[in-house]
Amino acid sequence: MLLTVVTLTPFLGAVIPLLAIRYGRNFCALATGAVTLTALVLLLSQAPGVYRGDVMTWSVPWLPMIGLSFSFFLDGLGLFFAALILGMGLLIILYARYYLSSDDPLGLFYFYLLLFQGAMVGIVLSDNILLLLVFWELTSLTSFLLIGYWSALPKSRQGARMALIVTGAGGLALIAGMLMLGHIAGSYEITEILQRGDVIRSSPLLLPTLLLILGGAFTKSAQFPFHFWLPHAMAAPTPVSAYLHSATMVKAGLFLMARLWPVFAPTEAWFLIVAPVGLITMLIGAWIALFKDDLKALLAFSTVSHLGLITMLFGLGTPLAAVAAVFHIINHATFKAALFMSAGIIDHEAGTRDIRRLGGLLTLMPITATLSIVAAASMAGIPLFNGFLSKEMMLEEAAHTVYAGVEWLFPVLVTIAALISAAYSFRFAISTFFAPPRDDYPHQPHDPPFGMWLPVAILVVPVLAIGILPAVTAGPIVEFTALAVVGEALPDYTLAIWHGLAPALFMSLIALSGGALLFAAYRYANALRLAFPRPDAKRIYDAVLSAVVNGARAIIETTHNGSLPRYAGIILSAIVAVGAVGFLNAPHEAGTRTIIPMSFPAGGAWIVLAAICITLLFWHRDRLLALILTSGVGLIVSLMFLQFSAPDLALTQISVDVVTTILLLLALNLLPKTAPTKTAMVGRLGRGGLAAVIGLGVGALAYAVMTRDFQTISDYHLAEAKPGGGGTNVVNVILVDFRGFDTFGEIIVLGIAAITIFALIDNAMRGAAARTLNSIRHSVQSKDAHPLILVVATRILLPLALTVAAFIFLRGHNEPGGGFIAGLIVAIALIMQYLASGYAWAAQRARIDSQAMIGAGIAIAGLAGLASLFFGWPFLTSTYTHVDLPLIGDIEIASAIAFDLGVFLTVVGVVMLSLAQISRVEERAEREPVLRGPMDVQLRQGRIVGSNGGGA
Amino acid sequence: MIVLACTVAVFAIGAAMLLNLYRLLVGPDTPTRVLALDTLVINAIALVVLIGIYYGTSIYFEAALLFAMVGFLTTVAYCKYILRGNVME
Amino acid sequence: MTNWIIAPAILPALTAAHLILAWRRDIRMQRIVSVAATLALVGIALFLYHLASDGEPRVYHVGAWPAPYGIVLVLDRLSATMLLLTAALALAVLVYAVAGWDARGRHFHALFQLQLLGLNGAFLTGDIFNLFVFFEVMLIASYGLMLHGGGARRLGAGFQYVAINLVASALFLIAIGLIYGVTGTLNMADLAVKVPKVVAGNEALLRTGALLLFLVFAIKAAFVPLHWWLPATYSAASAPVAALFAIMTKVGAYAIIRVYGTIFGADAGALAGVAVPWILPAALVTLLVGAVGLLASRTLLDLAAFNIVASMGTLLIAIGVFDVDGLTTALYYLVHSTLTGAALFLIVDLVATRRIDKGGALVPGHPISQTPILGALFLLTALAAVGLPPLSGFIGKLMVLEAAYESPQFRLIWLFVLVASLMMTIAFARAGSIVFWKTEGRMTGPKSANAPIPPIAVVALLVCGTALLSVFAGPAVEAFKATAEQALNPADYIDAVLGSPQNVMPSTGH
Amino acid sequence: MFKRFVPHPLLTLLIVAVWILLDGLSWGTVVLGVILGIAIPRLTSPYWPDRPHIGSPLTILEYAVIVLWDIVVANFQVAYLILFRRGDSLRSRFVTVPLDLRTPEAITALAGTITMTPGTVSADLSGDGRALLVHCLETHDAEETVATIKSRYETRLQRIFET
Amino acid sequence: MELLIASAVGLMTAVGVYLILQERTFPIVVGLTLLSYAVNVFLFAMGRLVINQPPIISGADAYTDPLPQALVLTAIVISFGMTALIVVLALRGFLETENDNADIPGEDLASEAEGDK
Amino acid sequence: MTGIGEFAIAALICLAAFFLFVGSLGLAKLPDLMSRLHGPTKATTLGIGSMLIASMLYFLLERGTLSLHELLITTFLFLTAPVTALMVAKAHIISDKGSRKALPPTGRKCSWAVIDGPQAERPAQD
Ligand code: NA
Ligand code: NA
Repeated sequence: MLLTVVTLTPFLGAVIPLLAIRYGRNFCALATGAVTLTALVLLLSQAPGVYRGDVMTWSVPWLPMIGLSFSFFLDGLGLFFAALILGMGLLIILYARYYLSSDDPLGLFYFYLLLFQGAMVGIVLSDNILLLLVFWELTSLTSFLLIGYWSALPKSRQGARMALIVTGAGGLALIAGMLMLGHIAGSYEITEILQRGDVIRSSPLLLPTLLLILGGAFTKSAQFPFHFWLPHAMAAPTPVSAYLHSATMVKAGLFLMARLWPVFAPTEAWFLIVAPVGLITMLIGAWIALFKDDLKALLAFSTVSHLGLITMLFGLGTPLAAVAAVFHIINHATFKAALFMSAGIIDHEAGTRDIRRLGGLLTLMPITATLSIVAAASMAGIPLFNGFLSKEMMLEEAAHTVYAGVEWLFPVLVTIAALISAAYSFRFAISTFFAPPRDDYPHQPHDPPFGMWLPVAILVVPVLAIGILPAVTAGPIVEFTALAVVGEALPDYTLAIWHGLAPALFMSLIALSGGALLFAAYRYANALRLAFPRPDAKRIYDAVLSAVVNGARAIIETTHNGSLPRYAGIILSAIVAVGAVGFLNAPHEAGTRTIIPMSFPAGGAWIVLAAICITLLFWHRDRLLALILTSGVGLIVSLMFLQFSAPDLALTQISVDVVTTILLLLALNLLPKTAPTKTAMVGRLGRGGLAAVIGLGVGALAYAVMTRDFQTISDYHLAEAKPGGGGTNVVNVILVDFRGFDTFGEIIVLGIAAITIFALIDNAMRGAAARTLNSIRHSVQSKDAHPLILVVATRILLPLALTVAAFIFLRGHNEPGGGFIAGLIVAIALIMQYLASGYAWAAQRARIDSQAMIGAGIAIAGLAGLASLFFGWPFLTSTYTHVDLPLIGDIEIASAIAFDLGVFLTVVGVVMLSLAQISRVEERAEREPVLRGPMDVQLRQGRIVGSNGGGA
Repeated sequence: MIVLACTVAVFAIGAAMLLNLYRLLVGPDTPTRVLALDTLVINAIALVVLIGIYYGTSIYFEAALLFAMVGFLTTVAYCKYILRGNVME
Repeated sequence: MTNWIIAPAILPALTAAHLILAWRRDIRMQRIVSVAATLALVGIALFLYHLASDGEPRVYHVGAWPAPYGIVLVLDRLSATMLLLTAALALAVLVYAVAGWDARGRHFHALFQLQLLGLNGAFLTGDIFNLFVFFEVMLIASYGLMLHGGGARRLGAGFQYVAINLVASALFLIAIGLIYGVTGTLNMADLAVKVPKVVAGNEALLRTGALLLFLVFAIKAAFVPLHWWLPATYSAASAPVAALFAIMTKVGAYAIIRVYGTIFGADAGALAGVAVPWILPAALVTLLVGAVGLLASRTLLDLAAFNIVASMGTLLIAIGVFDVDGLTTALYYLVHSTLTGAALFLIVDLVATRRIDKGGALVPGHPISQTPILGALFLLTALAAVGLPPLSGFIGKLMVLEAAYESPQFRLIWLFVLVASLMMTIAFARAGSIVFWKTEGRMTGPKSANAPIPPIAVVALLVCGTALLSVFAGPAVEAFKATAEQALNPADYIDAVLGSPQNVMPSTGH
Repeated sequence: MFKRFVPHPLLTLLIVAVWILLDGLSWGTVVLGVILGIAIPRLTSPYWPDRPHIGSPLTILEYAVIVLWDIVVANFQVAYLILFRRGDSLRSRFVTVPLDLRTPEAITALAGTITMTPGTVSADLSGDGRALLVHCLETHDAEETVATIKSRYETRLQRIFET
Repeated sequence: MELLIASAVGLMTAVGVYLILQERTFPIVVGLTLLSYAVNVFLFAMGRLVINQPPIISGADAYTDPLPQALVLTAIVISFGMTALIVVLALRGFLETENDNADIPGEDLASEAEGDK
Repeated sequence: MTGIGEFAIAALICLAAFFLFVGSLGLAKLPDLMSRLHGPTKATTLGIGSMLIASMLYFLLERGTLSLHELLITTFLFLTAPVTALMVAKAHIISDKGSRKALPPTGRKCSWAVIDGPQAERPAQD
């Protein structure tokens, strides 16, 4: 429980600075410090128990299905790191209070910082490795925010993104690795996993698992070749650099290696991979650091180098190496953080961090100088400072390390590395503090306020204390921590300054003296460096990233080029492919149903259809012709429906076609009348081929099904239509009753189509569309808009048509017909008026609100369906009854007719609304005033009244 | 006898339809095509009525009726389009 | 009691009718009625979810005709979950739209309600042709919504969207035709009974039908290479519409689970799992294309649109596994990606509308007002989308990886998933730092004082949703697991539909 | 009273007739037919302003008989021409028929008649509605054709519509 | 007969698809119309071909399968609505952009400056 | 059932078929549109007419049921055929320059409606 509290305190406390900042920066800093302090105190309260050797765990399930749980445990290692994180945190909070200028949002900074702190603590206290992953990713994220804190600076933004991407990539590898580890070990709890070391080591998946996990660790801890992100992260404010990039986050990778040390260290692969990677990192880091002129850059690469050192130690796989590693983690944390802070102070005071422009600060800012020199001495590995001790142990371990049978390899290389690090340490200290003072400082540098150098001082104390009395001061911590790492009793060792004339001593001396010489010969060394090619990781990274982005754009923008023919082509090809595979991979037998003999009219109709289709294929660019031909197709299809006993379909098809034709004609009037032939022959062949294949496929499927018998549920419909549905026209009964719900959806589709058309046209009267409309020049052929004879004819037809419609509607339930067809006939009758006398004139007389009609239609259909609920029957339950009226006699009334009425109204409304809308556009496009009269030639009681130009 | 007559008629109408098709495709001008389509519809009506007689059912008459109305409307629409462009001004 | 099953279909329909009839010209009343109706829908969905949570499918015989002759609606855990998700999303989106988007064209609210009708119908129906009908309702309403507001780009994308979906509808009919032509039935449960009995000679036809049907759903679910309509459509649609569309692709996923879990499920004999082998490869490619698209994005809208593609890829991977764990994961990811996708479209809209000169373009521009809150929301949404903790995306990712572990191609899947999330990380980091960090000049956008709160609140709410989904992953996944088990074992479903009809009339004498 | 209910008795009658044609003869249909016959004219009257008053039914009947007979004849004529004459040998031409008719309905009726009867098709109306453009498939004497049209049809139509 | 219908369906499908694959909106619309004819006939044919047995209960001994007819009816109506919509959409798009290509007018961001550098 | 009736029906059917064929033949054969118009507008109407009479007779004599739909269809056709012809003719005149030249004068101030559109009345010229 308490562990969770420790972890959650920074998270929950994170909001406090955001609120506290209102009451000033000091209060904000105090509040934030208080949060961290609370966590630290709570943690340390457990220290005695841990040092008594008992491991405390706590766990609640989170997502059992994948083994994710909120489980924490505390042992020496966890305690050590957690304390390190929180303790450092306190100092950083204090330091940042003074470091950040008053126009930096301090509250936000502390907010990010606490989130980061919580994530770090979470990593080191998690027992469940999936939970650890959560915190791991959170550190990447929060460090992204912290590095990008000064988001105005390009360097910060790029550094932040680089850090996020590199560590994020590592994090993804780690996810994979951890999941595999969990599956191998059969548990996601570290405590369990540590028990199952041998199971893991014997697994065939060991190597991939190890590599993936190391991928995570190496990226986080900036190991070669992933080391390049760390220096760029130094664009962050110095407190961030000091905290994340020297003391804590970069140690997360080391922590992971330490945590899983007992599992992996015994394996050959571990040593062969980790040790050299650490060594190389150590060398390269040191070498680059030596030539950095920016203090922070120098420290950054030095950090890389030291992380390499620790990694190598873990990689060596011996208990004593582990002890040395732990010891060096402590020491490095102290002196490096101190140095970062001093660098920050110098930057603050001298206005620059460029070694070449610094000098003589010893006299100008003595306190800072003294503290820095001590820390630098430790970094150089000079005796009496803590850096010396752990480095000594490291050299000792390396001294008798044989890699791939080569004895000298490790000893020599580590000595060189140590030598270089001595050199850059000297360079750091001497050229900053001792070199002749300069006079070009923006303002006289002097020691910063107490609060700013205090943290440095606090850090320098252990540097000396440990350096002089290691066994007393650091002894127990190192022991318990190392114990937790190794997981078994440690061999004898002593933390002492003097180990006698061990090889390490000589290596150390070589390193120091050599370092001094190298610093003295700095100019030549630099010349030597410049002689060799120096790959710039940043440039490579940028190149790769922009290549990725540009590549992605190339891919997307060439494939998603907005060409519908291509899209449709690909989709249709995919359909063909899948369909073909599906058909060919299953047994198929020809049908046995008796074929209907061909008849002459059918053959004739077929010829007509085929001829029309083929003509359409070649002449579709003459759009009016295409339309006329399509009407022909519709005619044949309707006849086909009649031929094969589907009168209702024929009626529907016939009436739908005419309305469609008129819609298309209206549209075509404004659209281009012909299309240019611009498709290449090849393209046409390709499309033709695809079309042909699809046509063949569909035809073949149709034939295959038509030629076999089958059992269908519709026998029930035939049987029940009359007794159950009260109608003899089974199709209609199905539509309004058995499957009335389909019809309900169907009329809603129509309704939506209409109101969408309405909305579409509604905004065509403004903007670009309106401009186009105005620019359209109609070459009106005839001046005769409303031919008299046509007008008169349609006037006679209207009442007849309506009568027919009424008839079709009423008989629909028993004979071919129904609400839908009736609605279309009414619409057609009205369209006739529009055609003859013009939309404007006719619309004035049609007192129908088509939108209301649609709404009413849907509502009536819906309510007709709902009515049955009141009688305890489901939606759309129909009933019918026979009433015996005087004179008229027995007539049957089916409740489904109400539903059909809804259909009727919707259809009329939809057609009328659509046509009305398009007519509005047409009107807008008209050039000359159109006669609003019913007929252009107006004859009255023997007098003729000319009426041209009579606009309404 | 009626059946025979029907058969003859079917052939005659079928032939008529093919002639219409010829006009429809050959044109030359759009009004001609429209007229051809109109005639095609008229023949279709005849065919429907004939089928009605042949099968002795009156179920198909509404189809014929509708063909008559719709054929007229379609033809007029096309002509109006040729005459005015906007068929519903 | 069971009458409530029809409510999710009837309520929106009548609301829409009422809006068209009564409040055509009164946007205020439209808003009130629409929001009220959607609230009621949420209530109904909650009730139905509660109803379904006892694990027994409930059948509603529309028109009181016995199955398989009439149309049945079936309420089980799966449909209930989808209904609830849809209703919740709809409410959020509607509140967002009411802030002004809805007034940019006519009939927004009617179309919105009818869109809900289509979705709900599709989730409830137990009849494949009725499924077609409600797909059409859903689609045509989506055309209306997508075109809402007009504009050249929207019209162009809209035409493609409509054209491609019309082709898909044609395919749908052909598939239904084949299935009916062989089995002679349309009712899903009845099909589940008859498909295993199909004689060998007809197998090829039925298999073809099944696969063509699968392709229809695949187009809806934006499987690459059938996804072409999606990026343009979604990035052209108005923000709230695009946000609502986050559920549209899921309908495809739902239909796949329903049809290939029930009709062509494990007991389907020769046709068992007919479509399953196709899912995984396509899903991987989809994920990859989505990720590449994210990297290639030039605008925030592209980002949001391709995020849908990528998330569908991940979701379909989970479906591709097609066992209980797979579907459980799929359902979790479905909910997660719906909330996230919607939130992303909305936050992107909030940002773009504030960047006066640059809009959604991913180029440096002015700093925008309310950066802290908007930035935070964008960051959180991005986290959810990319799959970083602490939101549901990370858990979803872990679940997908876990579910895939048993599959023989788990290495491939892991590679794709992890590489894709790296690419997504890069894309979102770029976008975020350009829009929120790389700014210069004066601040643009409404002062936080006079900026409407609801839109931001909606985004925050959606983000909270993903957070809750993450915190309470345990119980959520329990529910999804039960849902997946029910979906993969159609026996109960079949019994419920074909077995003792509760509210069916005696066969004659209606 | 009756006038108020049945503004257009002829149309009403026509509708009732049509209804019976459609629905067959029974009390029910008659009743329903009458209802429609009253309702539909009221609905459609706005589309047909100032409907003409029609002359005595007898004259209409006489006219109808004549026209029907002419149609039959016309068909045989045309059939002959089509079958046994080479297309280019036909002496087809346009002729102008000046009109005395005034009522649109009358003019329409005349045009229709012309089209349905021997070898003539009415093709257009003059801008002021005072002349009819007629196409003759085969004519040697245009004047005679025009004369027959006017005497045989127009006069009768005048009696029907314009007295 | 079956062969006639099947080939007719195939032919209409092929032509419809070919037209759908054109660049301009109008042929695409015509193509979609043809395609829906084809699909409707296909669906209709799934009830098998039967001559002169319309599903009108009249004491006849056999009737054709009414169910596909009902389905096709619904399909016809739906495709009618869709056609109406897409026609207007094509028209509207043309009015907006003055060209009737079925592609998407881009916002051409390519011209604008690159992202973060 | 009378042989005469049957014969009449058969004859009518054949007559109908004949006229329908001739009408379409005219459409196909005749040289220019105006001449082609004559075929369909007349022949077909009579063709349909007699077909419908045949049908009526058939149902009356063979089935003993009075089927009158045919009359309605005829009415429609006789009402619409002339108008169709007129519209086609107008369309033809407009789209074909040659025939426009060939038109006779109206004998009025104004030209034909299809060309000039509606005109105010002017005194006849003579
Ligand atoms: Na019922
Ligand atoms: Na699109």
